[in-house]
Amino acid sequence: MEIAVAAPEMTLLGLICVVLVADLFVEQDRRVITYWLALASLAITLWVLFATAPDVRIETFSGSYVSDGLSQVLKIVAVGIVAAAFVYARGNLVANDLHKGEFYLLGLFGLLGMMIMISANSLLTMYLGLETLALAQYALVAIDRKNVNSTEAAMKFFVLGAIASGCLLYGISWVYGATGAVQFPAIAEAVRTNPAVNSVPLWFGLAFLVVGISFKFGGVPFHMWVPDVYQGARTPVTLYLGSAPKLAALALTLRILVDGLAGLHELWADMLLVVAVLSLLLGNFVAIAQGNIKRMLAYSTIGHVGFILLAVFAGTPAGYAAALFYTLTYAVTAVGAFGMVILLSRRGYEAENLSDFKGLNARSPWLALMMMFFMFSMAGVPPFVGFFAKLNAINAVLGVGQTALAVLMMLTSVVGAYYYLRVVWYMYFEEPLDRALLQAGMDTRVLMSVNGLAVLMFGILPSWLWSLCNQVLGVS
Amino acid sequence: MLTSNLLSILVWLPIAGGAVLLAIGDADNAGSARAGLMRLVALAVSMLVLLLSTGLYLGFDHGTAAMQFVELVPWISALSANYHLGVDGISVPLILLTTFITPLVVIAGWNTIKTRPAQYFAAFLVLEGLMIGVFAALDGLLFYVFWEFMLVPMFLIIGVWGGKRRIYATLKFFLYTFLGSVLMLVAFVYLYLQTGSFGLQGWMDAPLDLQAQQLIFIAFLLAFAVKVPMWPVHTWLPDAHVEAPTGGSVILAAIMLKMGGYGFIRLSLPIVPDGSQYFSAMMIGLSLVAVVYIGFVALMQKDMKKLIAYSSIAHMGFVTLGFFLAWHISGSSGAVLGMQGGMVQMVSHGLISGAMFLCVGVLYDRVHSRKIADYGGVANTMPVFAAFFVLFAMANAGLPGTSGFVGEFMVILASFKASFWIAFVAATTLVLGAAYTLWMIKRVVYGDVANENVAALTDLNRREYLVLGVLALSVLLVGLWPAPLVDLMDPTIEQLIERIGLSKLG
Amino acid sequence: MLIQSILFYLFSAVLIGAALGVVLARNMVHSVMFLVLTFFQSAALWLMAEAEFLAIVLVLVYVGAVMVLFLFVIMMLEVNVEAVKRHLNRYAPLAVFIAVLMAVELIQLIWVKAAESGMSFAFTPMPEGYDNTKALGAVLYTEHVYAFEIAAVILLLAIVAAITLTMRKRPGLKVQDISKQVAVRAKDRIRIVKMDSEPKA
Amino acid sequence: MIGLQHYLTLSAILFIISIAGIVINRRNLILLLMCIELMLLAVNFNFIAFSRHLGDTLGQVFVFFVLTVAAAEAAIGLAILVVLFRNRRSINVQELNAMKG
Amino acid sequence: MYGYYLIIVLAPLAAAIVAGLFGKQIGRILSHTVTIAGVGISTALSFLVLYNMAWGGAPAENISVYTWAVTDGLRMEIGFLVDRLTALMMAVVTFVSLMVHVYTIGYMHDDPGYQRFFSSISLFTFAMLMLVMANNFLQLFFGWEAVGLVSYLLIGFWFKRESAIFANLKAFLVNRVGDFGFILGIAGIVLFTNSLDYAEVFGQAESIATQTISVWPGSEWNAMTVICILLFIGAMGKSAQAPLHVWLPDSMEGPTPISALIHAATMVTAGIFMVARMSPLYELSVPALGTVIVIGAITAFFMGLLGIVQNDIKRVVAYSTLSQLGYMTVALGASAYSAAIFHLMTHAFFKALLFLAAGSVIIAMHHEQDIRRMGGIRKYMPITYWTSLVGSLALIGFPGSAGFFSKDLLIEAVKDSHWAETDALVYWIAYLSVLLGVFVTAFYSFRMFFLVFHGKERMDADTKSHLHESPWVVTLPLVLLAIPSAVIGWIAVGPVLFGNYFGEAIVVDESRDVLAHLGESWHGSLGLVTHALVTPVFWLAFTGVAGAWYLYLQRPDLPELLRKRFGWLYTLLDRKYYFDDLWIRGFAGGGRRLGAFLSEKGDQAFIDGVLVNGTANSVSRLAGVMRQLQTGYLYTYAFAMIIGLTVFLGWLIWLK
Repeated sequence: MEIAVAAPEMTLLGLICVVLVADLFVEQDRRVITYWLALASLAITLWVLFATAPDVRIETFSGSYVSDGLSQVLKIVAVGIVAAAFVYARGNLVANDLHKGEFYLLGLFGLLGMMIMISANSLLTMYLGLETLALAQYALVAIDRKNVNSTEAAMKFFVLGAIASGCLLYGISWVYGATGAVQFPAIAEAVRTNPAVNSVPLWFGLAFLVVGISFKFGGVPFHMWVPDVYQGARTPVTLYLGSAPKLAALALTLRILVDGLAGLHELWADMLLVVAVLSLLLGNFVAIAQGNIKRMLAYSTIGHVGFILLAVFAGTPAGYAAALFYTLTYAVTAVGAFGMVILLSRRGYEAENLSDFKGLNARSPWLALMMMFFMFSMAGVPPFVGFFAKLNAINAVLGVGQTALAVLMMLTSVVGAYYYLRVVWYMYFEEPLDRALLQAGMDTRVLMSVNGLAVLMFGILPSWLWSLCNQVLGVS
Repeated sequence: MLTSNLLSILVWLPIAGGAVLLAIGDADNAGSARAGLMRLVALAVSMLVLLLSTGLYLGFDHGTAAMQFVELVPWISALSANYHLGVDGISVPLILLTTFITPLVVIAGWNTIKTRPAQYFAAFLVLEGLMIGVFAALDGLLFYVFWEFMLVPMFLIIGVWGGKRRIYATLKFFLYTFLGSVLMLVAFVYLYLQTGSFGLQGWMDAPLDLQAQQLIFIAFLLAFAVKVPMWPVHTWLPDAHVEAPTGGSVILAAIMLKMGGYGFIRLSLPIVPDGSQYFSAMMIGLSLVAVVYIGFVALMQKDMKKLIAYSSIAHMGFVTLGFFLAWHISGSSGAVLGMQGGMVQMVSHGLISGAMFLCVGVLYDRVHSRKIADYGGVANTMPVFAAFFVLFAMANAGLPGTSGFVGEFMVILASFKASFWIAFVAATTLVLGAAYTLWMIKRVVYGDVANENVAALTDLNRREYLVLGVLALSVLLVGLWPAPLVDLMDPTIEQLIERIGLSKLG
Repeated sequence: MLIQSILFYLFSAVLIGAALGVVLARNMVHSVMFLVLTFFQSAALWLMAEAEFLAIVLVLVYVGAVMVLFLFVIMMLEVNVEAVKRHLNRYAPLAVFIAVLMAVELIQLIWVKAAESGMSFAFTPMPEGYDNTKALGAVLYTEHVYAFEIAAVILLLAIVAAITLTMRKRPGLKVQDISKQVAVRAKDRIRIVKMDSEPKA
Repeated sequence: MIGLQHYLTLSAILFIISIAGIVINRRNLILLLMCIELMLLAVNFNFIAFSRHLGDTLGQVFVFFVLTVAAAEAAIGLAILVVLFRNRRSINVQELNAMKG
Repeated sequence: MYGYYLIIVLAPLAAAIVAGLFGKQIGRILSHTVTIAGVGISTALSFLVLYNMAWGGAPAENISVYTWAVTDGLRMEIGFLVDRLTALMMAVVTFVSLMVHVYTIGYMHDDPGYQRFFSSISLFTFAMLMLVMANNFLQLFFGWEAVGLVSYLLIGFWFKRESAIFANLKAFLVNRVGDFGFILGIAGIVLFTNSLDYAEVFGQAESIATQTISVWPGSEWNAMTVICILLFIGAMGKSAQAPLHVWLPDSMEGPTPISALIHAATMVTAGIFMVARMSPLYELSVPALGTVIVIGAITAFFMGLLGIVQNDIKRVVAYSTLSQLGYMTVALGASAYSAAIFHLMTHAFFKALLFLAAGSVIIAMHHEQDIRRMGGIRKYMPITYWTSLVGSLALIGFPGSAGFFSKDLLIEAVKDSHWAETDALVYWIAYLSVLLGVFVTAFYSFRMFFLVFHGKERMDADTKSHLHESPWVVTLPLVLLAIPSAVIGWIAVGPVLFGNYFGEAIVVDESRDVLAHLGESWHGSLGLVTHALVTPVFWLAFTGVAGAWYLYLQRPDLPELLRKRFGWLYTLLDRKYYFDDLWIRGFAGGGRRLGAFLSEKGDQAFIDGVLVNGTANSVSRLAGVMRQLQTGYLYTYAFAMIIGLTVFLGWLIWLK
């Protein structure tokens, strides 16, 4: 058994314990130490990830753990995004007396959960990773204990999340019952070799699994938690929830549906189609009616999930690569956009409304420019990276002859453009409501610039990333 | 070195200049020394681009239809998309038009932009680079990137520096055009899947069945018709024009509308010739509706910019009419004439509409009103301006000797070859165009001094004089001697006509 | 065999009744008690399925710990435990309909579709000397060590999370901080201000 | 003969009762948590039944972990409940609608 | 001669540019010096060209100046075709223009727009020369529109006057209606010949005549007829033929010199010139000629009638111009192109003279133009009086005057032109119209003459005290124009009409060559004058003059009585047959109403309101409805998930 393959997870777990213990001895006014420790942990994990990067697909722990190109890419990006989230979050947390070590701890636990999911090779590890992530998320949402909305959001998130994992488990039990296996290769093998397995009991299991997957992504009609949780959670938490876990959700999708149940493509494609189309429509339409930026971004996320799921729906390696590309770039963009929401907040004032963006250009032209990049990227305007994400998704969908679907995708993205434009409009066309200087540290400003320019640069030169996505998913 | 990368320089130099302006100039105050420097930088960059673009004209081989100044660098290998630039006879005039108009716009905005001048000039420089990019792109994806990104600076220009209803106007502009072009993207991807690359040349050579061609044509049509704009998807234009700052209106009318025409001639016609043929009667019909319907609508506008905007729609009707006549001319000649007419009309309309908007801008800067009723007797206090305005109005009405005549003349000649009635309806522009333009002139320029605002007007300053003078000279030059322009485009258009004559179905 | 069947049906009936009781009971403490009953019935049924270890764990962990926790919380929160008149929402009829629909679907799956697909339904007879606990123990720390470790992480996480959320210092609590008291110095407590003896004219 | 189908049916009924309990309840958050426990119980029934049916221990291992996770989940759920109660002095489901639309 | 032609054309242009752009800097005197010099050079060289052509026997020249554009096998060029027709026109244009230039020094003396005016009339001269010297349709159209432009600018010269800027817009738009036909005609020519060059087109004329155009499905029209009628629509606009005549009387809002130059002598005759130039085409279409003659006859008679009720001195002359243009058109329709051109020439002289004389009176009257407030000016302004008399006599065709020769022969030609048996009636009507027109012309001309120069002095005392003859710059052109008005007929009638002066320039089908027919009985100018006394023309003119004398000098009370007696007729004439109402209220008003309808109902209400904003509103309304789904209640959320799950399961179990 090659335990060393799981070195990133093990390193991270060890470091979590270090941070956990260290945090106990850090006084409140020195809490920044925990922050730096957390970032250091992430850096070390990242280094380990690079150092142990395998050339080939390796399974270990009796086949419950897998390391391949996909897992490497997703983990590296996830670590980076969590780090970015921490950097963006700190100032706001300090300002709101929420700067507790637990935030970073729970964030790291969540990251561990994501990494477990990303490398899961069996339904069991997948479930456990998912729960790790979910439990950390529930706690994070409720971390501002005195905030009515936060706790309400946490409660809703918890109940719905538990239902979803209940459904997932119920599905797993049926898959297990039908195939006798829980490891993805074994499931795929069973489906392939025994035609009798590919029948209604397995299908039922699949349906429950799709429900679980859709919930994790936030696809309609399993999306109901998304707006309330995004809105209710403190913005740093929303930032965390809205970015990296999507990578894990993608891993969940690809591992289960592609690694395990590729033989049932026709079935799950149809189910994903329904979820994706509903997501596209509902997400983009309802986002228009929102005045709270976090809620708006929540609905916009739902819209983007429609795109991702449709890329998966295509069922081709190019489609999976497109979904990967989309998810990666979306996560990077989302972290920047939420980061900007954080930057606008001050002590005792949470910038939550769209109108808080009014006149940002007059207050800080550079940050406004970065936010504009994020917004246009999400709207799918070239040359920002979001455009290429959409392009690849459409490419995948058209590649399987679904012209009408591609047209629908584009039309809903026009609807979506409206609310992104509204942010730009507020930033550039309106006078500021208050002219207070933005309280952003140099670290956040630099990171924001890097983040924004990355959104632009990966748009102008998407070739490297796109090739990478193709490569890890085996597109020739 | 310079010639082999000339197109890239033309595309990226203004964009880089814009980026520099954005980076170093956040001076909010138009009167500061820093803002003055910004203006100089903007002017220098745009003039340099103009200068370099003359190299494009001088180095261009007029005798061939082949692509020249070609640059080909792999861009996204996984999608077979390349950074592929090149120009032929139909892109060169439009690029020159772009490089010509931009410095004028910079000069025109010299003192009139009070808020955030650096961003204003940066937006125009970026826009210039993108527009040149559209005209030079030979790769579908690259084309689309330029095409779509162009919306962003214009969105900001209208939204930030526009009039009262600017937000409505700019959102309408953006969403309208965005809606139009997203379907084009679907068509692009479809073509990519058919041919395995994004190269325009490959798309032109690819065999496509009629249904595919029809669908692609419709997708293209939405994108280009909105941009042109054709009736009935034109209503964004009057609003955008009215609310845009003068420079924005000028660029919008002079160059951005040309994107639509360029799209038809660069993409629709050669890639889906049979689809184009299938819809050509409809296109001609819509073009004629634009000429007549919009002519009447323009007549009744109370706002000068709106009137000119409507007149733009009517004039662009001639462009599309000229392009789509080709399939309805049975004789040996005429198709080239119509298409030439359309192209000349594009260039000419670029000059004239730009000049008209600048004229309105001159008035607006002084009185802060675009309403026709707020003026009257401007000629009393601004005789020089009045002379220019009347000249451009005449050009707008298609007076021979001005550029406005050339294209209309050619298109009418060609349309008579197609059908008497097409020519008949098209020729009504002689009356309608004169009616709405000169009626406006009568109410604005002529008459006794209408109010104290008009009485207080001062005539053109040297900057305005320069801008309008240069435009007047070019309008007259093209009108009196269009041969250089026509010769430039002729081989390309002939080749295009030959190409669209060959069905892709067989 | 017959006895097994009778017992199965008996336990099942009580189980379902108790589960319904959980949902429908108007008093929350009753609900908890019904849930405890449910778990007991389940444990019995699991025993019948020869999952002895899990049956015991269920009783120990759930009845012994989790349900106590529930009761604890109910008591701690001082929620009005009196019966509430109507606690069903207006979707209830529709929800019941959907539930019945789903039941029909599942029953049809189990009794019709699964049979059609050629699935056999017999329990595999266990080999002689089969020890459920031993069998589990054999794989838990070998084959499933990774999962086991993750489970450990989850428990740690649960501890951290629960403490994060619920541990609080009551604002009114009066405690002494000895180290602070010791570290105190005179100038922290009194300030000597120089003043003129009388205001200058 | 009591077999797989009986256990599966029982599990299905439990599953449905728990779901129905969640949907129709409008008063009490604690009840929701209990229904979730019920739902996991249903899942466990399935696993045990299949494990017995297939004659391997995998299903039971699964149940083992599910029980572990469920306990952790219950702890966190109750913690959130407590925090929520402190803020609102209520655990009424129907009052939990500060955010909507 | 190429260099000469270029100088002839460019000298006025250069002068116009100098005076126009730098008028402020160089001042008034230099401005008029430059422009007069420019036009003077043109005039001198034009006469040289005319001399070379007419007497020197120089051949016609067809020169290309530069290629405007070539595409699709169609050469579009700028070039000169100078033959005897052109030479004659050049001489007339430059001469009248020169006279007007000189005259303007006096007339516009006090006007602040002095330089602008000189620049404009020089520019006009350039444009008119381009028009007449064109060797192709493109340049013809260029000149055609350019003169229209200058006309527009000059009618609106006093742009503060509402009436002036109304008139210039009207003039331009009505002209544009004509141009609409004209450009279609040109397009038709290109359709059949793929050429714009006169020589090439005329060379292929026969082949055009054999082809047809499908105007609407099922009706094939002869191509030549369609083209000629379309071209003639252009001529109707420019030469103010009914019903496109409405702009000309209003154009009198412009300063008098340009009324003389543009709206009497030159520009308005462009249409006549054009048809004459196109004689090789018109000769191939009898229906087109029929159309021409009918329109001409209507214009000649009915527009003349309107002159009777006008009280504005310039408008009377303007209506007379309309009527005379009708005469020329009738001649064209009768294939008597030479007669038309000859009348064009004499008319240019005497009508310019009459306008300038009227202008002279207007100056003296301090810009009073109402003839009812004049009278007895003869003794104050002798030179003006005598030159006016010459002009008026020429206009009515007094035997021996220039107008006599041109008009008398024109009428003769029409009388003889009933060659097309089928349409004979048309030609008889035309003949009758021009014949009665003679009476009308004489009547209104002398009505005005008597009212202005004779009879009681009806002006107010102040004006009267300032009445005096105009300065020499005004009277000199009068005299110089009076001379040809009096004598040019004697000299020119023989060679121009019967001496095959035009040669190749004008083509007439032998079967209809009425002038050749008339030429058979031609016995020299003197013979014609002596013969005049026995023609109805003379007696009709005599009756007209006598009637005017009786009504306005002997019994000034009678006109008022007649007006009351024939009120309906007076109203009809006073309202100009309601043509103005048709154009302004009917077409212009209708266009505006249609525009308003399309703008408000079509664009704003339907496309923008229903389609665009309607879509946007439905999207946002839909968004509002859809957000209701997010109720905020946990059980709803759970329920949504369960429903989704149930649907999946149901689909799998029942539909798969």
